[in-house]
Amino acid sequence: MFDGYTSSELMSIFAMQGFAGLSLFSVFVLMAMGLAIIFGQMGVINMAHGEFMILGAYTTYLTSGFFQSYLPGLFGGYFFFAIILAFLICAVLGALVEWLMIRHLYHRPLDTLLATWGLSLIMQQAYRSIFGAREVGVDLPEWMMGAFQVTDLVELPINGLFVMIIALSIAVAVYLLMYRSGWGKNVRAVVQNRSMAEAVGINSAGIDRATFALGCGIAGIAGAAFTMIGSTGPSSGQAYIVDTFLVVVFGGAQSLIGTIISAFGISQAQSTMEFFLSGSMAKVLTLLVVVGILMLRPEGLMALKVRR
Amino acid sequence: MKSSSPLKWFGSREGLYYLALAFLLVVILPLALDPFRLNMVGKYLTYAFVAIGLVMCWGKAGILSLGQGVFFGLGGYCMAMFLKLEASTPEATAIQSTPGIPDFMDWNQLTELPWFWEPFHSFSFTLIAVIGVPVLLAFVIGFAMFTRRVGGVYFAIITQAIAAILTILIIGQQGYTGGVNGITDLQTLKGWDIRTDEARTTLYFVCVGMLFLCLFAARLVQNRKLGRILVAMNAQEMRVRFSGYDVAAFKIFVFCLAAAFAGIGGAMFTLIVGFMSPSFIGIVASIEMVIFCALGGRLSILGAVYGALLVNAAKSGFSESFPELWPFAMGALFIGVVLAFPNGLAGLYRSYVMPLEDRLFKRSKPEPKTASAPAATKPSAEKADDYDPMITTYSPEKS
Amino acid sequence: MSAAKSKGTDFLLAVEGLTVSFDGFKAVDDLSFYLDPKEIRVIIGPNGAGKTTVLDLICGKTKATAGSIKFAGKELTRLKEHQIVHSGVGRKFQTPSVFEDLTVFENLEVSYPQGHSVMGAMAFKRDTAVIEAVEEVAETIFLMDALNEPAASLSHGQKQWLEIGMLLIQKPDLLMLDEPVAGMSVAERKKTAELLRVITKDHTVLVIEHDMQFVGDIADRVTVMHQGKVLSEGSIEHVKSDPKVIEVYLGH
Amino acid sequence: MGTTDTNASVRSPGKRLGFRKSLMTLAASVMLATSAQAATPSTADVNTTDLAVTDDTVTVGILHSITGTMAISEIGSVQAEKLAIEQINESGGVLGRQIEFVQEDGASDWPTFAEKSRKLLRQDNVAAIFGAWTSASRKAILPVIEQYNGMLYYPTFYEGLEQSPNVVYTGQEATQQILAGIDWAVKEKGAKSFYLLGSDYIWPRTSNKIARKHIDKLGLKVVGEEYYPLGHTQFNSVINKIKLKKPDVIFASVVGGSNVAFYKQMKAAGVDFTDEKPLLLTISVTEDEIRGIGGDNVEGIYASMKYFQSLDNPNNNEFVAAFKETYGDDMVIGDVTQAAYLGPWLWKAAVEKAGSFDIDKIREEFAGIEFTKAPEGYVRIHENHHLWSKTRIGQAQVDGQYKVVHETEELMEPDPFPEGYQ
Repeated sequence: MFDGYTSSELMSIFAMQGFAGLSLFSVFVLMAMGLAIIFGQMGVINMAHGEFMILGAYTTYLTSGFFQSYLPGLFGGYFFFAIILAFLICAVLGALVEWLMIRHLYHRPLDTLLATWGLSLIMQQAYRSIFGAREVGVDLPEWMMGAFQVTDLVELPINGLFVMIIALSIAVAVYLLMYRSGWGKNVRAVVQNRSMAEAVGINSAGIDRATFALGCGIAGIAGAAFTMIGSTGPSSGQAYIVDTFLVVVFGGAQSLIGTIISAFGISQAQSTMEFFLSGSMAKVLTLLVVVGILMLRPEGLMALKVRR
Repeated sequence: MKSSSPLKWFGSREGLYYLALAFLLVVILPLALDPFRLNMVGKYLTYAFVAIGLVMCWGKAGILSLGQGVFFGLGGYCMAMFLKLEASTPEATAIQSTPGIPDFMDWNQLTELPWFWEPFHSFSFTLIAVIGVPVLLAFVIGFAMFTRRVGGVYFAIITQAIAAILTILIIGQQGYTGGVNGITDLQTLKGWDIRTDEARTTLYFVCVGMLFLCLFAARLVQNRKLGRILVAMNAQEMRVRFSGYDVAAFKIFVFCLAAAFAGIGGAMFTLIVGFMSPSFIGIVASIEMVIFCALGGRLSILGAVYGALLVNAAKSGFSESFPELWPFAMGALFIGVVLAFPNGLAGLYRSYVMPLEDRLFKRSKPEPKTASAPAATKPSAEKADDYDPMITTYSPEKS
Repeated sequence: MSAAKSKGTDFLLAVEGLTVSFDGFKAVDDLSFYLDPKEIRVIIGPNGAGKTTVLDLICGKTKATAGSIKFAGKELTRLKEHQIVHSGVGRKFQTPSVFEDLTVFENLEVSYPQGHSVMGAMAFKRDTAVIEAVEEVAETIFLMDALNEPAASLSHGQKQWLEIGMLLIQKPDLLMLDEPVAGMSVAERKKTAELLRVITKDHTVLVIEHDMQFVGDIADRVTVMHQGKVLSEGSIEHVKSDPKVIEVYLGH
Repeated sequence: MGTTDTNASVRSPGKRLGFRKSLMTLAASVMLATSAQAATPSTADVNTTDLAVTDDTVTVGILHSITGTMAISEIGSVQAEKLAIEQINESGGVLGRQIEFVQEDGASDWPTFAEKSRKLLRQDNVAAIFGAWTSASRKAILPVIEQYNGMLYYPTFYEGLEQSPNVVYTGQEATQQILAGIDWAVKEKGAKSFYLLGSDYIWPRTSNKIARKHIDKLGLKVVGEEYYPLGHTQFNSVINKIKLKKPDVIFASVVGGSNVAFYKQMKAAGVDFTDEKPLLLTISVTEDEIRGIGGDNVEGIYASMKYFQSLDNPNNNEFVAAFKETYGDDMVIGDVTQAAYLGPWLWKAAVEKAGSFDIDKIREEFAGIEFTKAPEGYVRIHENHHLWSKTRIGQAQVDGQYKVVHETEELMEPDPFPEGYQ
């Protein structure tokens, strides 16, 4: 399968594929972070996660439109504004959903799965009615276009790098929030022993809402980032949901580090295989491997052994 | 649960419910609907097979599979492969560069039938495969997951991933599978044209027949100790394990049972609709199948049938009158059924309609029965509506 | 413990060098003790001493990191839970775990040692043998009149008894009871003690209990656990007077 | 007659004849419009197969996806078909009968298409069905429409390998699009090496197969062939391969949402299509798709199709004006939309030539039926039920329109079962 490539070409192949893998990796991280928080910390399966993401994308789309028509001068910087907006809108909606729906279902994880699936159907159709069924094109400021020429073969697309930066900063932020902040301590307290946490005066209901909102907010940021590399349409979100769930489960639901590691592993594996196999087969193989490993090691990569 | 006298059973409340369904499917609908609509009902019923399986697997044993479409599809494809081979006689496919093989293979430069198609020349093999292939896969998955105590959400997600894999695979390997278009243009079953109205009506009744076979199979399991263990497992897995049961074995069994039902449903689907395509295997299709079961009432096998009928009828109805509303309705259905009435129609029926029946028919509480073994296990009127888990009354030896 | 003993042949249960650790923390640490047939042994010890974990290890709920558990000469550490049950070990959990939506009769019936394979459960019929067995046990656990009640409607104490009954009907050689009288009324405690005495006529019993009064009533011998190890072992008087024990446990 | 009637006759006599004919039909219809049923033949004569034909109306069916993932693509076709029907009615209808239509929703679900087509034929007895978009939906309808002997007018450019007596294919089959496109790239742009890229289903695979065969014939080389699952959104790998192989032409048949990701990522990877290194030639991106992708992402790519909205001829200007008047100025019209518009007109022409609505009588007459008012110019039905049509090459502009840079002199002969291409 290496035939037809010179060694130097192979070098740059792996360099470029490595990078391709990295951008896939950042996509996974962006999606998985929010999911990992919600699923890992609260045991809630949010099938509408993809739709929250697309909400963020549409927010970005509207913001760019707004800047183009009213503040063309600032267009270059609209994106940062859009990210914040996307986060806020999704977080608020998330909190609302938690209050109306999720909180009634904490003891029935499988049912949250169905309910959020229903939610995703509704959100999709809402997008279709509001923005039309066709994907919307989001214009990017010029400076995000183009790529750094490294060698004649190896080029690093700027927006790819940008997405990567967003992904990593979010990962770091989440890590700090979860493991270095008082709030994070409360969250983990609630995860480990709800009643005890309540006993020591932690408002577990509030924690739940905040956690869910945070997860959705991050999905929103993911959506904003995706407008640069992906498509923004009513059903674009669903394309990612299965992969992302696998990433989270594969990483070992409880551990954010695990999520990142598995995101990295899966994305690199897939992009490398994509180069030598057809896109479809690469995808099938990746999924098969992941499922296979999960069958052998259900607890995922980084699960902690707890005294049951 | 072979009741001492079947007639007596038909007299029981549960028996009446089965008769009512049979009456609806065998008499009312065929009289009320033209062949075209009846055929559509037939199509809905094929989903009921999956729903029944989900009642056993999810409702009773608490194993939620989001990949039932996989088994439905496998069953369907097995049947479709047989029909396709029958349709692609050398005469019929004379214009192809390789006559005698399915048209889509010819388009994809295949010059001979792939090995795994060969056995599907035989009808008896096909019939076995329709159940065997799904069950085999279910066993492999079940064995791998359940012996390692994977369950709940994890199981759901993995089954979902498997659905995704199979879909991509089938679409990608279109030379062997017909790709996105699926296996189409199926005409005859052993020389019998399945496209005529007569054939379609016949197939409808065959489908109803099969459905009742599955219903009774499910009912048998549910009313035996086996069924009790399944429910008990769902509530108190630990206790069941330490009562000396190999929990994994029971889970594998019920998962395979559901797969078998789904496979039969898929095969009937192929016969009734006239083709099979990957869009019934995918994640969306699989999750919709869950809602059929959830709406009917995740604990009621009869409810599952009504659930499948209603959701699909509603879907067609909506998409004919106001299409864009359907997704909203469907979404609301998912949320409502989970939040508002988790026991679905069966639950509502039980809590609102049955009391009325009680007043109408003056059904008193179960009249004590003699403790001769069969009588003791015979369902009392109390549990008869088949929804309730399994309260069997016992009455002391003294007569 | 002499080598002769440690073969475990003359014991019903021989636990030796049993160790389990969760992420480095040794919940049970090189624990050894032996049960004679028909003995009632009570394990006591402060919270977190690893009492419940010992039961978990014996019944297979938790897998041991090291050590051996010989039951009637059979090594249990390699067996699956249901195999352990079939070899004659019954375990009752701390919080009563009965099948709430089954009747008392069905609860006992489900535990009846027959039709435990999938096909067996399919073929299982409620014949007179079953009914008699159930009635017999129901008699012993004072639930004869409640046979048709759904378990959900039982009192806390009755649920505890029912669960014990579910073990009895399996005719195990060893019963392991985790705090059988926890949350029981005084009257219920008395009845339970009485129940245990009946049981021990033809069973070996391993009990975890806090209530020293109750322990005094039933125990042949007492094992005191502390930080995953055996702190002291012997008659109730012996352990009561053991300074180590007083130090860590009875002292406060 | 269809076969004897070759390209030769297209320009001179054939065309004039066609012209006169269409003038006559127009005149006729005007008369009909004015002096109502006078000239109308009796229903008994024109409808011996109890179709839904009355003395002053005839019912047809429209069957596309209004919901689901395909709605986005099919909506244009629905609009075009309704527009055509409306215009025909204004000009007096068909055989003096006003067209009424029953619209059904295929809901992007193939069995539904089969169901609904059965309903249209069995319950509504429609005289014609205008509909289907994806190959899958057409394949689902096919057995039904053949069983009940209906007639489907199918608008989408597709993979060929089909020729049903009950379907009229108003879009191009693969060879018409591809051969012209590749020949152009070779002649005008001196292309020597090609990279074939598509979504993973039958149309791209078949198309690329045909392309590959043709490229081999020309003694040029294919340096890569690649397929991605429908809805795939990560194209960095293939972009890398393309950079590595440095093909002269990327021959793309990516569809749906994948398109958006693909072109965005190409652009982001520093590929500027306007400088044509490599040149991108697509057969799947119509003006409709560009709306989703964004003009600046596709600026400079070439498309090989039979119709572009920017075509400058009186027919098209009229058509575009009418379309925008009916559906709003922001409407864009793609290849398929135009092909859908042809359906009702071709049916009308056939019916009037046959003097009957009966499917079998119409089928007799198809070969040689012309439509001179076609927005794309002149089209004629080949006896294989496909259309003779010209193929154009357009270059995408930043405003989302195509600038027509080339068109075949002669009508391309439709060839659904191309010799040596299977």
